[in-house]
Formats: sequence, structure tokens, C-alpha cells
Amino acid sequence: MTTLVPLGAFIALSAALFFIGMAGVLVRRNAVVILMCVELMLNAANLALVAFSRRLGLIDERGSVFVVFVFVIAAAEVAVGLAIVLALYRNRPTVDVDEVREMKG
Amino acid sequence: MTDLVAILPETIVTAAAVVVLAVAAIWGDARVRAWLPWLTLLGLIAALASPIAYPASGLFFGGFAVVDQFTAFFRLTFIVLAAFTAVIAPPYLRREGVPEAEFYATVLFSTVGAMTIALATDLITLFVGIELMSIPVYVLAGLQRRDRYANEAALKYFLLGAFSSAILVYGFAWLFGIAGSTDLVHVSAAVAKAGLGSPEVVVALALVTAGLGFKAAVVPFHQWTPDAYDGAPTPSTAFMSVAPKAAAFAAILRVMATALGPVQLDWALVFAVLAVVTMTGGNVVALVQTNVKRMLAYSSIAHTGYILAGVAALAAGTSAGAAVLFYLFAYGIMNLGAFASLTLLDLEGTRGATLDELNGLWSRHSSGALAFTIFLVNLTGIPPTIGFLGKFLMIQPVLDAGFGWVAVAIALNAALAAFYYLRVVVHMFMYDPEAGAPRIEGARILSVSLVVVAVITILLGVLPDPVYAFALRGAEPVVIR
Amino acid sequence: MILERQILDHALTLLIVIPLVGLVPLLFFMRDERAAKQVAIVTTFVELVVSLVVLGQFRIGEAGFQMTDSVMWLPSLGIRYEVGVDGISVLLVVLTTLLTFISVLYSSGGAIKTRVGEFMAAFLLLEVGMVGVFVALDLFLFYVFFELMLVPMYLIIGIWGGTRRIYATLKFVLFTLAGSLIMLVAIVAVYLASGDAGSRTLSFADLVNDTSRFPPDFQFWAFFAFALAFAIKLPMVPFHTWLPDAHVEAPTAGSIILAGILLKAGGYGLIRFALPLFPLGAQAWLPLILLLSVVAIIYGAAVSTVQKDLKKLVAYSSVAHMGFVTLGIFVLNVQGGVGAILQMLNHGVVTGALFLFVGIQYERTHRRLIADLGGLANKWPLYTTFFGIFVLASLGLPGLNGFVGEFLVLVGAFKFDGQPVSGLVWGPLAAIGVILAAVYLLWMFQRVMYGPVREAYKDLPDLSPVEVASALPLLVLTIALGVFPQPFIRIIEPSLERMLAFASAAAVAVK
Amino acid sequence: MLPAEASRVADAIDLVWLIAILPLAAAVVNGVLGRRWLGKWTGGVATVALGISAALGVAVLFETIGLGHEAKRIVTLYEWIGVGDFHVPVAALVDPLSATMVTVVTVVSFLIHVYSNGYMAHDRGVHRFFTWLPLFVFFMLVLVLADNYVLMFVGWEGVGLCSYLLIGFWFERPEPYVAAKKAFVMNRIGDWGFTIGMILTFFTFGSVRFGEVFPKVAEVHGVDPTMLTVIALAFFLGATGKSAQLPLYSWLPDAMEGPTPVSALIHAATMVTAGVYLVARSTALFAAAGPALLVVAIVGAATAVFAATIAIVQFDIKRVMAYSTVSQLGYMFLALGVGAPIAAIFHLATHAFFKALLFLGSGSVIHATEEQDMRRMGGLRRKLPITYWTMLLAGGALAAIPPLAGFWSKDEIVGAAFTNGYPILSGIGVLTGLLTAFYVTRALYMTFHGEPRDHHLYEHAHESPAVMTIPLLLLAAGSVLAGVVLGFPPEGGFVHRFLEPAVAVEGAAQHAEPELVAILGLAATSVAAGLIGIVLGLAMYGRRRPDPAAVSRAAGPVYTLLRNKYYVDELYDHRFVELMRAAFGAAWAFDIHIIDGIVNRLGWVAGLVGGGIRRAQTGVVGNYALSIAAGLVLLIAVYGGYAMGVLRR
Amino acid sequence: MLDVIEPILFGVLALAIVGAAAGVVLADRVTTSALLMAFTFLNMAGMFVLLGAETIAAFQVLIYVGAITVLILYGVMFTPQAPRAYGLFFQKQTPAGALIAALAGLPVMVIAFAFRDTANIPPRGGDLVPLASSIFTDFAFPFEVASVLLLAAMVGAIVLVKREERGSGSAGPNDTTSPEHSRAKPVIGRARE
Repeated sequence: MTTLVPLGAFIALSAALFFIGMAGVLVRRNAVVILMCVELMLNAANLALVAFSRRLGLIDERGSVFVVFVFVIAAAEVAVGLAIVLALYRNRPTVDVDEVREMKG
Repeated sequence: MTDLVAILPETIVTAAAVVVLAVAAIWGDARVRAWLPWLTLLGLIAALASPIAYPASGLFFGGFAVVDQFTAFFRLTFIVLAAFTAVIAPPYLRREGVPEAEFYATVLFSTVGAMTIALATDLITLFVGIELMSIPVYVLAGLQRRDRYANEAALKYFLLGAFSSAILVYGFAWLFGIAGSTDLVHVSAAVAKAGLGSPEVVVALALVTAGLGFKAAVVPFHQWTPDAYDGAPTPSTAFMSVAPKAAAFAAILRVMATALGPVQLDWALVFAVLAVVTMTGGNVVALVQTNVKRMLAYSSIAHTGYILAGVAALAAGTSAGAAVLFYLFAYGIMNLGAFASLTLLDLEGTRGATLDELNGLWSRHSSGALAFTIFLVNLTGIPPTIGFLGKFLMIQPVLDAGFGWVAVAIALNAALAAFYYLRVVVHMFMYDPEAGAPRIEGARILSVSLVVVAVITILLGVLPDPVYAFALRGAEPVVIR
Repeated sequence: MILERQILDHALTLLIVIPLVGLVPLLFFMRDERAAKQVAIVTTFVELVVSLVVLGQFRIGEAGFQMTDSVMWLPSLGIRYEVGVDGISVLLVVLTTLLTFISVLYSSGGAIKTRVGEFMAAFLLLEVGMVGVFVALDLFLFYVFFELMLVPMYLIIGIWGGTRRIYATLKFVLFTLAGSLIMLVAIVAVYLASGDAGSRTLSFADLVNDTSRFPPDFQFWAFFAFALAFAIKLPMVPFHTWLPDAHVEAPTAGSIILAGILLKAGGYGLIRFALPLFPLGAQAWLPLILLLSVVAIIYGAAVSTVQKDLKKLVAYSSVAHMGFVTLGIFVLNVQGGVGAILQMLNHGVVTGALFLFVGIQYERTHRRLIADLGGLANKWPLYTTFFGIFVLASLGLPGLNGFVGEFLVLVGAFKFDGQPVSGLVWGPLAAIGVILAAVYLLWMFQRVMYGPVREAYKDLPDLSPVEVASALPLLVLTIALGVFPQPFIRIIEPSLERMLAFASAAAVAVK
Repeated sequence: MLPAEASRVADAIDLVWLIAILPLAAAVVNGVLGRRWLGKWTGGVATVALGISAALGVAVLFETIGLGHEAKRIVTLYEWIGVGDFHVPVAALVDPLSATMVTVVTVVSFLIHVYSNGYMAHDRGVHRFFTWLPLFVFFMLVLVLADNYVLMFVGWEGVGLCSYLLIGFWFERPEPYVAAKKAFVMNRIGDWGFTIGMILTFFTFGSVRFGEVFPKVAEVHGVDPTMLTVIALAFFLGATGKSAQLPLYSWLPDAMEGPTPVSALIHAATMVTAGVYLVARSTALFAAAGPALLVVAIVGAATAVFAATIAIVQFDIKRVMAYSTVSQLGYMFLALGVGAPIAAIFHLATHAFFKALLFLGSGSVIHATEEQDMRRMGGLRRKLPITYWTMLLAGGALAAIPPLAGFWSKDEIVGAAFTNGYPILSGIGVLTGLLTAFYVTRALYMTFHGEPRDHHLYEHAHESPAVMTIPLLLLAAGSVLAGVVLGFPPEGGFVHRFLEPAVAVEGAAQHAEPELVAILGLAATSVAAGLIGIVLGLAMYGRRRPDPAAVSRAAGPVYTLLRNKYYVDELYDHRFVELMRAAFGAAWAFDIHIIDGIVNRLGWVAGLVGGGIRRAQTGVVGNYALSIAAGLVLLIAVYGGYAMGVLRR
Repeated sequence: MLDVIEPILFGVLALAIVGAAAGVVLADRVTTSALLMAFTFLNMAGMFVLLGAETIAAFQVLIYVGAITVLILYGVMFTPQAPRAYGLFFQKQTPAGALIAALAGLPVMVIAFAFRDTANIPPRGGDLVPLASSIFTDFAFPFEVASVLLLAAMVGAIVLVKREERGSGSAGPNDTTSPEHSRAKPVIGRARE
């Protein structure tokens, strides 16, 4: 089937999403929000992967498979990440990464 | 069936992890817990032995896993490191009340991940392996969960790790886009076709370099290292300062040499510069540290620099890859040993020891101090130690590849590093302990194993040929042609 | 019989192994002082005997290496374990074992009071390194031993040293390490340049056979790197500032070995490796080195003159003496070379002895500042005699050993007809150093020994038997080397001419 | 030894090395056993050894005489140093010159050893004394017997060492060992010249052996004359140091801090003449180096008069003798300079006798009075008759009163200077003769004549024991006869015939045979000068008219100048030394602050940089992430740069 | 007909994704961010559908919108923060961060268009079948590894959050927080360093 939306558009979109996520990681201080932004970045990767695997005329669905694995990894990361955040929160009630700076230099 | 045989070691290690967890879950009392490290060790030894019993080599799982000398070498390295960790960990874990079973299991899981990287022929496998290697390490960092520093270390390590993983996977996505395949070989073919002229390769290359650079703690992607190493419970630090780094370099070798080999000319110089910046930065900051654990963290950054120089010199052929492999092995043992030596001291919190707290260690715990000294001499690179051979073998390809200035930088940095390494020796031997500082008792197994390993580093320094020959064979697959 | 043959064939390896063997029981007796001392003394003595056997077996008049052992060590790198001695090294080996034995003997006489076991262990380890340096014939092996000397000496100064020992010992190690690491790079470069992959080597014999494989600019830098490492070890001005600190802080035995052997490793390296392997590089750097040598001779003497600390004075005098060594080596003629080697031996004996006696004196008076001393001659006739003879030897009095070396170096210096400045300038300048030596040494001697005897030192005892026993061999050598130097020269000369031949031949070949 | 000689039956000359070894043996024995066991018997040991070697010395002398004209034998013991083409044997050259020296040295030493047995009897350090004195003799003999420059240098330095030890013999007091160091260091400055001379000789002639060097000088071609001059001057610098000539003389007067026998032996009779011997030995060399020879002559003459003027105003009896020695050595160099080496050696021999005697005499005075300042002496002739008479003879010899020894030799020097075309120098010689006569008269008069100025001192004065007086008598005999026996008739005496072959120079311009008139005329003038000096002395110190005090007042500045020895010591010992110390101090400061400073700064800088970078480690995750992102941007930029060819790789 | 819809759909979804993502970054309240993230994921699922990857879209909805968002919301609930302005203008690093992101992002977005569709894409149906088949055959190895990964993550998460059972005695000497403290209410208006 022919398409009017070029592959490049999808990739550009994914790039936009990726760097928005990166910006979020750079500017936000709430650990949970940073985690979300990372998820956005992963999603951007997913978009790119799917787009490639659909549009490059490949014999298999490698891209999509990759995406599946990224899902798994994302889930795992979120689980562990939240656990870490909680453990931290128990010792000192904050999730503000600027306040978690006892080690420096 | 052969597929399963091929990954027997990985399977065994995984099984060992599960068994450890199960045993601990079923009989939770101290007597059993005392056996957990040996259980772990047993599993690891079995994993090490299994390929000898059931040798396998070639491609498996439809080309998704390759077993070659490269794999073999890294399997050996990772298993040795994990085993060493398991042996030195118990005293600290019990003292600080760190959940033991989970510790060993997590170490084992991480090891499986690292071994997977060595097996990978495909971006997907590689990425999954990297994550399986990293995520347990985040856990290890935070395992002493009532300790603020451990929490902080885990948080920083995790957030930045996830961040870099995202960057890496995005880079992989682009590589996939370029090649239409995730198989490293195909990627390399496509990259060769596209060449660096094509901008998407540029982006992919940058993303991948940054992503992998983070895992290996290359300046400027290194800043997590000191805090994570510093805050994590010391045995975790010992493990995570070596195994993930080795794994990262395994990944770097696979990706850079195979997938991005065609544009080696372009990244070699960048890597060379990064190498010099990394080693210098690490050393210079380590110079001003007063906390030994943190100092070692920075020194590990410096060592990343040395190893990276070898990667930059891959053009020199087998010797370069061999140098990297050998250095990784040497660095793993000596650095792990150095951190492990710190666990001798029973100190508040995770944050290692200040230089003054080490005063007169020689009179408080001779064998420990001796072992620590030997490890430090290794790190300094004074013969006849494996650490020295690492440097010697590293300089060779670097010069061969025409990076004379990098070689000189390595030499000068080694001299610079000698200052802070030997300063630790000064405190251990040449200052008297504070009044009333008791002799350090117990932890017999720990000190014995430390001394044994220290002696091994010297023996391997005198007779390194087996290891180096192995490394040479292991480097064959990652030669850029 | 056969066994004997066997032992003799591998005597050099034996020399390396004996101290290691001695370490084993020492580790068990670490806490038992008397046992530790006995083990150390016995070991070093056996070592001394074996080294003398080596000297006896040495075939005088042969230029090449003798009693060589050669085994493939790192097959995948083509690096060999290769040891052997020629006329240049054999004497240094004996000097090493002798001084080590003396140091250990003296130290066990009560000079070292804390951690005796560790001290002896460090010394045995040190001996391995020192002997190894002089017998190693493979650059890699040489480097290993060269560095191996570092750690024990680091501990010896740092643990048993004086008040500023930490600063001194760190300075010592960092200086040396910086130099030798640069040399390591050069060694690797040599390795790479020695042939195509697979046929590479670091064996001196193979390398020196054809130095044309090293292009001139390569030699320029390689020589620089080697010379730097050795210049720091020697030490040459301006890399000498670690020496005074190290000497002042080091325990007596440490100073003896430091001055007696470690510095020699530098000179030995220059004449054995730097010069024959990179003749063109040597040619290029020659003027600078000669200049620095002469500067060292005068400058070192000048600075020693105004020293207030006895040990510092001797240390700076070493700088001056080592200036003669470098001068002699790099005038590239046989008189200069032989003179340099003799100077190394003499300096080893004499300065070692001087440090020994400064140490003996310090143990009694606990003063090292010259101003605090004086009038000792009255109470210590024996001490005064010994000390005086060594002082005179050090200032190059003919008939004692100091003169022969320095004079031959001067002869060589005059003979030097190179560019841009000929020996007719270097020679007289260097000769000035001899005058100054008399000034500072005699001045020191009279301030320490002469004058009215001080209350504080009135009933301090003269030399003890152990001390006499330690000093006597040195005294004998001092006189023997001065009155009958010819036998030694006959050992040295052929091998030295061989080294010079390597240097000149290659230089000619390119011109 | 040459094979030809190998067949010869052994004789005294083959045992010549024994002459040197015996004192050494004595020294070793005394050194090892002296302190504990031998004690004052060391004197006996040394004296016996010296006696034997003195006898041998005489034997050798006669045998050499017996050998006649081609008397030249080399006794080789072993090769000392041999590297490449550079060879130094330990070998003795026995020829008239060395034979003479050996005899003088051994005989005088023997006498002085005998004397010392008395003089040093009560000293705590007697065993040290009798260790070092024979050691000195050993080195002195090495010096004179050596057949090459390097071996000669061994003796040269050895005697320097022993003089150092003996000057500083009483080392509890500062003056002796300060003087000792001064002596040694000044000698070292000379030795610098000697060293250079030796080595240059080797490169010019390819050898350092007299037998091989001097013949080559003759064939002038090939040898660069300026080089010859340089060599000669270098050696002469060495000679000035050892023989206390300008400008390196000032150590000798201070050396009087040592025991008097030492002053007599080392600083009058033997060691200080080593320089003369060196130049005489190298006559061939110097003769070929014209300018150098002139320098020698001028320096000699200058020193002679310079020292004499100082001697005039000294009050310490030993210092008078010391400056007198310097002055007399000046004569000898004058002789060498004007091409009369034989006269030099002749004077050397006679001087050895009478100057040794003068010293021993004053030693005996000091021994008797515990006092060296002549102003507190006087009238002692009644107490010390033997000393007085012997010293009177010696004084006469010094003042060149015929027929005493000094007359012949000194007169010959003056004559040679004149006939060889140096009238001015000759004139200076005469003038110095006058001064000499004056100060010797003054000294003897102040000591022995007039009224005792210090009665307590006078009362306790007593003649020395026989062991001390006998040597005085023997030396007195020497002082009287040596001249006539050796040097008559002038220019043709025994000494000339004997020494001629040793110092003969092939091709060197022989001076014209002087006619008798000139000789007699000169003799007359110098004798007259001497007499004037004596008369003047007697007048001033005997009759007090003119009164010395008045004279000195009248002389005013000149007097103070002389009194302060031309302020040379101030110049050397203070100005110069201070300068050196300042320079060396500066060097050390440079070492500490610049060289070492840089080193320490390096570490400091590294720390600074580390601290700076460390501050970037803020501990804030956000910042870390930022640096990662920035790194990413950088990488993209760089790789992009490559891609677009902006950056070169 | 169908030709027009696709671009429009793409535009709408793209706008929604970018907008929502920006919202996640900019929103003051954490919960808002979380919900906006979920919204982004939903639109992303739509995008997958548009690309014809229905299965992936389904997974996306299940895992992200389902699992992950819920998890994160739990996390937000468990870690209540003092009501405090999280506005970006309090963040010193904002300008730098934005700049860097832009510096990297814009060129990359441009470069992205260098990717071209292959000329003729073979007509294909849904991706369920190939996906399913390949995952369990070709990708068996990474799949196994992934399962281990999940196990490891599970273990890790549990060990990190589980509280020590009382009197286990395994509490170390460096117990920097007491149980009470760990249950403590958030401190209000805590001063920032």
C-alpha cells in the first residue's frame, strides 16, 4: 500500500518526543517525573522502531520485536525505579533530586 | 538442544540464583545463610566448568547467540569476578544487615546479563543483556536500604542509567533504521555502504557512543560513578566497579568493532581524546579525595580511560583487543580486591574509610593491609604485577596505532596516580593507629581470600602468558577488517 | 660434580632466587626479631658468597656476556628471561651483594629497633631487584627489576625514616616512577620497532646487533626517554632534588643502599642500554648531557659546601660524583668509560661507607647538624681514622680509590673532541670539582671531628665490633681499588670497549 | 726493567723501593699498634726505619755516582693504571736528580725524627705524630722517585695530606686545623694545574713517563709551542701551590701552627721544595716553553723579595723562618727560571740543611721557653749555647756569608741570572740577599743577645736534651760544608758534574760560559749586600741607633703594610672566602626554591585543578544528566564535523 | 479518500503526542504529568495503528497505559510531597537544559527526514502472526534473557521495598532511620539547601 506520510515524518516525530523527554530529564527535579520522561524517551524509540520495521520493507518484524523487548525493559525499569524511590522516601521524605545531594565533590 | 548446551553456563548461573533465593526463602536461619556464598560459588564454578564438559562454539539460536573465544574470555572474567565478590561479601553483609540471599542472587543475575552481552550478535540481545546487567546493579547499590547514602547512590545510578539506556536504545533504533536489521554484521555492512557521509550514521554513532560511554563511565558521562560507588554498600561497589565496566567494554567492542567498524577511522580519534580526558580527569580528581572509597571510584574512571585507549587503537589489530581484554581481567581483580579490602574496616555507613581511618592498618590487620597494598601496587602498575602487564600490553597497540601522545598520557597519568595510591600505603604502614584503635579481628575467610587473590595477581604478573594468550584468541572476533 | 656444574651454570638465576627463598622463613619469623635477623644475615651472606663465586668463574678478558641463562618467558610476546654478566655488570653485582650484606649486618646490630622482621623482608626483596637490574639482558626483564627496587625502598624510607620521611619517600617514588614510566613507553616503542609482529624481541643481544632498524628521529626520542629515566635515578641535575630529602630521611642502611646501588642502576642503564641501542640519539643529546654533567660536578660541590646537615652534604656530594659518571660515559672513549665504571664502584663503596659512619655517629649523638657536632676525634680515634680515610677517598686522594675513577674520567674528558665544545673546555671545568670536593669535605671533617671535645659527647663509646666488621671490607676495598686498580680495569675494559664499539659503529654506519 | 738489565746482579738501586716502603711500614705499624700498645716507642720504630732508608738512600746516591754519566735506571714494580693507550706504571726513576733528592730527604728526615723523639716526648698524641711523619716521608720519596707524572702526583698529594694532618696535629685548638685546611685547599688549587698539566702532557706526547716525554720535546716539530707553554704554566701553577710561591704562598706561614719538627721537615726542608723538584725535573719541558720560563723567573724573584720584606717585621720567630723559607724558595724558582736548574737543586740541598737547622733551633728555643714571641726572649745564648752556635752558623749560611753553604748556592743563582741575561732579576736577588741578612741578624739578636726581656721565662729556659742537640750539630756540619763540598769550584763543582746529565736539555740553548771577572764581581756584591744587612741589623738592634721603633714610626704606612703582610690574608681568608660562601649559598637557594620549588608546585597545581573539577561534581542528578546531554551534543557536533569535512582527522 | 485521512490522523496524533509530552515536562503537579503521560502513550498506540502494527498498539495500551501508568501513579501516591511550586522557573538549570535539548533535537529532527521509505513495500496484513511466530522461534534467546530480566527486576523491587520483619536482628548498626520515621508524614515547607 502506498502512503502519503513519509517515514521521515515519523522519525522526526520520534526525535521530537525523544528530546522533549530528554529536556524533561534535564529540567525536572521530581524523581518520579524524571522517570516518566525516561519512559517518553523509550516510547520515542519504540515509535522509530515500529516505523522502520513497517516502512523499510523488511521480511520480518524485527523492529516490532525489539519494541516488545523495550516494553519488557521499560516495565522492569519502572518497577525497580519506583522501588528505589520508595526506599529513599522512607529514609527522608523527599523525591526531589536536588535535595538528595549528600554525596558530592 | 545444542542451543541449550551452548548457553549452559548462563543457565547454570541463573539456576544458581534461583536456588540461592529458594534456599534462603525456605530455611531462613543464620546457619543456612552462612552457606549461601558457598552455594553461589559452587554454581559459578559449575558454570565455569560446564563449557569444558560440554564444549560448544559457533552460532546458536538462529544466529542470535555466538560462542567464540571472545565469549569464553568474558565468561571467565565475569564468573571470576562474581565468585570473588561472593567470597568477600559475607562479613560486611552480616555486619550491616544487608539481605544476603538477594545480594548473591542479584549479583548472579547481573552476571548472567554481562555474559549475555558477550554472547550477543544482535542489537536486541545486546540491549536486553545490557539491561539485565544494569538493573540488578541498581538494586545492589540500594540494597542496604536503611542507609541514606545507599538510597542516594541507587537513585542517582538508576535515574541516570535509565536515561542513558534510553539514549542507547534510541541509537540502536537508528542503527536499525539505517540497516533494516538488528544483526551486527548486517548493520556493519549497511554502515559501510552509507559511510559517515550520511548524517543518520552520525546521529546513531553519537547516540551509541554516549549510551555505551555512560555504562563504562567515560568522561563526560561519568559523574554518576563517584556517588554511586561511594554510597553503595562496599561489596556491591566492589562488584559494580568491575563487572558492569567489563560488560560495557564487551558491548563497546562488539558494537564498535563489528557494527561500526567501517567508520572506525572516525570514532578512533574521538575515543583517543575521550580516553586521555577520562584518565586525566579521573586521576586529577582522585588526587584531592580524602575518602579512600571515593578515591578508588575516581581511580576506576581513570582506568576506564586506559582501557578506552585500547579501544581507540583497535586498528592495531589483535594486540589492541587483547590488551583491552587483558586489562579488563586485571583491572577487575585488582580493583575488586581494593574495594573488598575496605570491608575489613567496621565503619559507620557505607561510605568507606577516610585516609586517617586507615592509619596503622598494618598493625591492626597485617594480612589485610598487605593484600590492600598489593592491590594498590597493581593499580599503580608497578611490576611484577598483573596491573603492570595490563599497562605494558596496553601501551603497545596504542603506539602501534600511532597514538604516541596517548601512550605518553598513559605513562604520565600512571605516575600521577601513583601519588594517591601510595598515599594510602603511607597511611596504612607509616602512621600509627589512633590511640585505642583495636586490632581488627575475625573475617578470616575474607582476609585469607584477599591475600590469596593478591598473591595470584603477582603470580599472574610473573607468568601472564596463559591469560594473555587467551586474550589474544579472544580478541580475534573483534578485529576490524 | 655435575650438580656443581649445574649450579655454576645458573649461578645468576640463583642470585635472584636466594633472597626470595630467604623471604619464606622470614615471613614466619616476622614477629621474632632475633630469628629474622639471623635469617636475613645468613641469606645475604650466602648471596655474597655466590656472587663471589660468580666473580671467580668470570673469564677475564672476554668482552661478551658470560654465564647467560635464557628461557622463553612470554612466548606470545617473544619476551625472554635472559640473564648474564659481562665485565661491567659483574663487579656491580658483587658490590650489591656486599653492600646489602653490610647493611643487613649493621642494621641487625641494633640500628633498627621497630618492625625488624619487616625491615629485613624489605631488604631481601630489594636485593632481588638490585641484582636483577644488573644481570637482566632483556629490556622487559630489566624494567621489571628496575621497578621492583622501588617499593621496598619506598617502605624502608617511609617506615624507618626520619621525621619528614613521608614527603621524602613519596618524592623519591614519584620522581623515579615518572621517569621510568616514560621509559616504559620507549621500551614498548623499541619492541614494536624491533621487527614485524611475531618476530619482535626485547632481548638486548638481538636489539644491539642491528640498531639501524631504529631511524634517527626514533632514536632521538627513545634515547631521551631512557636517559630521562636514568638521569632521574642517577640523579643528574636538575632532577636531583629527591636525593637530598631521601638520603636525609632514610635510615642508615637505606642511605647506604640508595647511594651505593640504586644510583648505580641509573649509570648502568645509560651505559648498557641507552648508549648502545640508540647511538644516534646519544650523539644528538651528547652536548646537553656533557653540559649537565659538568654543571652537576661544580654545582653539586658548591651546594654541598654550604650544607648544614651532614647527610645532606654527603647526598649533594653524590650528585657531584655522579656528574663524573655521566661525563665519563658520554665522552665516548675507553678512558672515560672505564673511569665512569670505576667511579660508580668507588662511589658505591665510599659513599656507602660515609653514610654508614654518619649513621653510626647519629645513633650515638642523635645530631646530624654539623654545628651541633665537634671534637669527636678525641673520644673516637678508631671512628676518626675510618671516617677520615673514607672522606679522603671521597675527595679523590691519589692512592685511594676515588682518585683512579675521577682521574680516568678527566683523561677521557680531555680526550673528547666532539662538537660543539671540545674536551679542552670540559676537562678543566670538571677538574675544578676536585678542588671544591676538598673544600667541603675537609671543612665538614674538621667541624665534626676537630675542636675541643663537647661535654655531651664525652663518654660516648667508640666503634663497636659489629660496626668495625661492617666497615672493614669497605676500607679494604677503598685501599685495594686505589693501589691495585688494574685487575678491576682488566675486567671492565673489554666489555666497555664492546659497548662503545656498538655506539660508534652504528654512528659511523649512518654517517 | 729492560731485559739487558735483567741479568745484572741485584744492587742497592734495585732495592730503591725499599727506601720508600720502610717509612710506610713504620707508619702502618705505628698506626695500627701505636695507640694501644707501642705508645711512645712509636718514635723508636719510626726512627729506626728512617735510619735504614737513609742509609739505603746514601748507598743509592753513591751507586748512582758510580754509574757515572749515563746514570739512569728505572725500577718497575707493577702497572698501576692501564686503560687503552694510557699507561701508568708504578716505577722508580733513579738518576742523579732523584738520587740527590732521596738522599736529602732521607737524611734530613732521619735527623728530624731523632730530634722529634725528644721534642714530642711529652705529647699525648705522640703515636699519631710518629704515624704521620714517616707516612709523609714515604709520600715524599714516592714524589721524588716516581718515573712519571701521575705517580709523582700520588706523592704530591700524599705529602699534602700529611702536611694537612701534621699542621692540624693539635686539633683541639681552632688555629691549627684552620691553617691545615687552608694549606690543603691552596695546594688543591695548585693541583688543579698539576692535573691539567699531566693530562695535557699525555695528549701531547702520548705518555706521562719522563723517559718518554722529554725526548719528544726535543723534536719541536709536531708539538705545538703554545701547548707546551700551557703545559709548563699548568705545572708551574701546581709548583706555586706546593712551594708557596705567589700567589699561593699564604698557607705556609700559617702552617707554623704545627709542631716545630714538622715545620722543619715539611715546610722548610722537603715538601715545599717539591715544586722546585717538579720544575727541575721538567727542565726539558720548560726549556722548550720560553714564556713559561720567564714567568717562573719573575714569580720566583718577586716572591723572594716580597717574602723577605714581610720577614723583616715579624716577631714570631717561626714566622720569620717561614717567610724566609718562602723567600728562599723564590730564589730557587728564580734559578729555574733563568735556566740554572742545577743551581736551584744546589740551593735546595743547602737550604734543606740550614733552614732545617734554623727551625730545629728555634724549636729548641721554643722547647726551652714555651714561647715563640721574640719580644719576650733575649740573652738566651748563655742558657742555650749549642742551640745558639748552631743557629748562628745556619744564620750565616742563610745570609750567604762565605764559605758557609748558603753562599755558594745563592751566589750561583744570582750569577746565573746575571750571565743568562736577566740583570734586573739578578739585582733583585742581591737586594733580597741584603734583606735576608738583615732579618736573620735581627731574629738571632732579639733571641739570643741583649738583656733578657722576660726574666721568668729566662730563668726556666734550659738547653735541650742530647737527642735534640745532636741533630742540630749534624745539620750544622751540613750547613757549613755542603756548599764547599758540593759546589766548589763554582759552575764546575761536583754537583754540576753530577747533575748535568739529569737536567741536560738536548738542543736547548746553552748559556755562554761566564768569565771569571763577572763571577767574582757578583760574588763580591752579594757578599757586600749580606754584610750591609748584618751591620744594619746589629746597629738597629744592638746599638739601638737608629732605634727600630723610630724607624718603624718613620716608615709609618709602609711599616703597617708589612706588619699586616700586605693584607693578603685578609684578602684571601675573608673577602674571597666570603664571596665564595655567598655564591654557594645562592646556589643552594636556587636549588631549594627554584628547582625543588618547581617540583613541589607541580603537585600543588594538580591539586588545584582537581579541586576545580571536583566542584563540578555537585551531587545533583540534574547536573549530571546535563553533562551527559552536553556530551551527546558535543559528539554529534564532532562526528558531524567529520562528516562535513569541517574537522580533519 | 483514505489518502486524505492518513495524513490528517498523523497530524492530529503528532500534535497530541508532542503537546501531551510537553505537558508532562511542563506540568506543575506530578499527577498531571502522570495523566498526560498516559495520554501520550494512548496517542502513541494510535500512531502504531496508523503504522499498521495493531499488535504493538495493543501491547502499548496494555503495558504502558495499563501497567506502567498505574505503577507510576502508585509511586506518586506513596511519595506525597509538600505542596510546593514545582514551576520550572525555580529550576536553575532550565535554560541550559532547554538549550542543550534544542541544540541536539532540532538537527536530529531535520536529519530524521533523511530516512526514506523503500520504494515498494510488499502488501502485508497485521503484524500479529509474524510477531508471535518470530518471538517464540527466532528470538527465543533474547526472550529467555528477558524473562530472567523480569525475574531479577521483581526480586530487586521486592527486596528494596519490603520492610525488615521485626527482630530479625539483621538491622545494621547504621540504622539511620527509625520505623516511625519511615512512616512519617512529609514535613511541610522544609527549607531547601
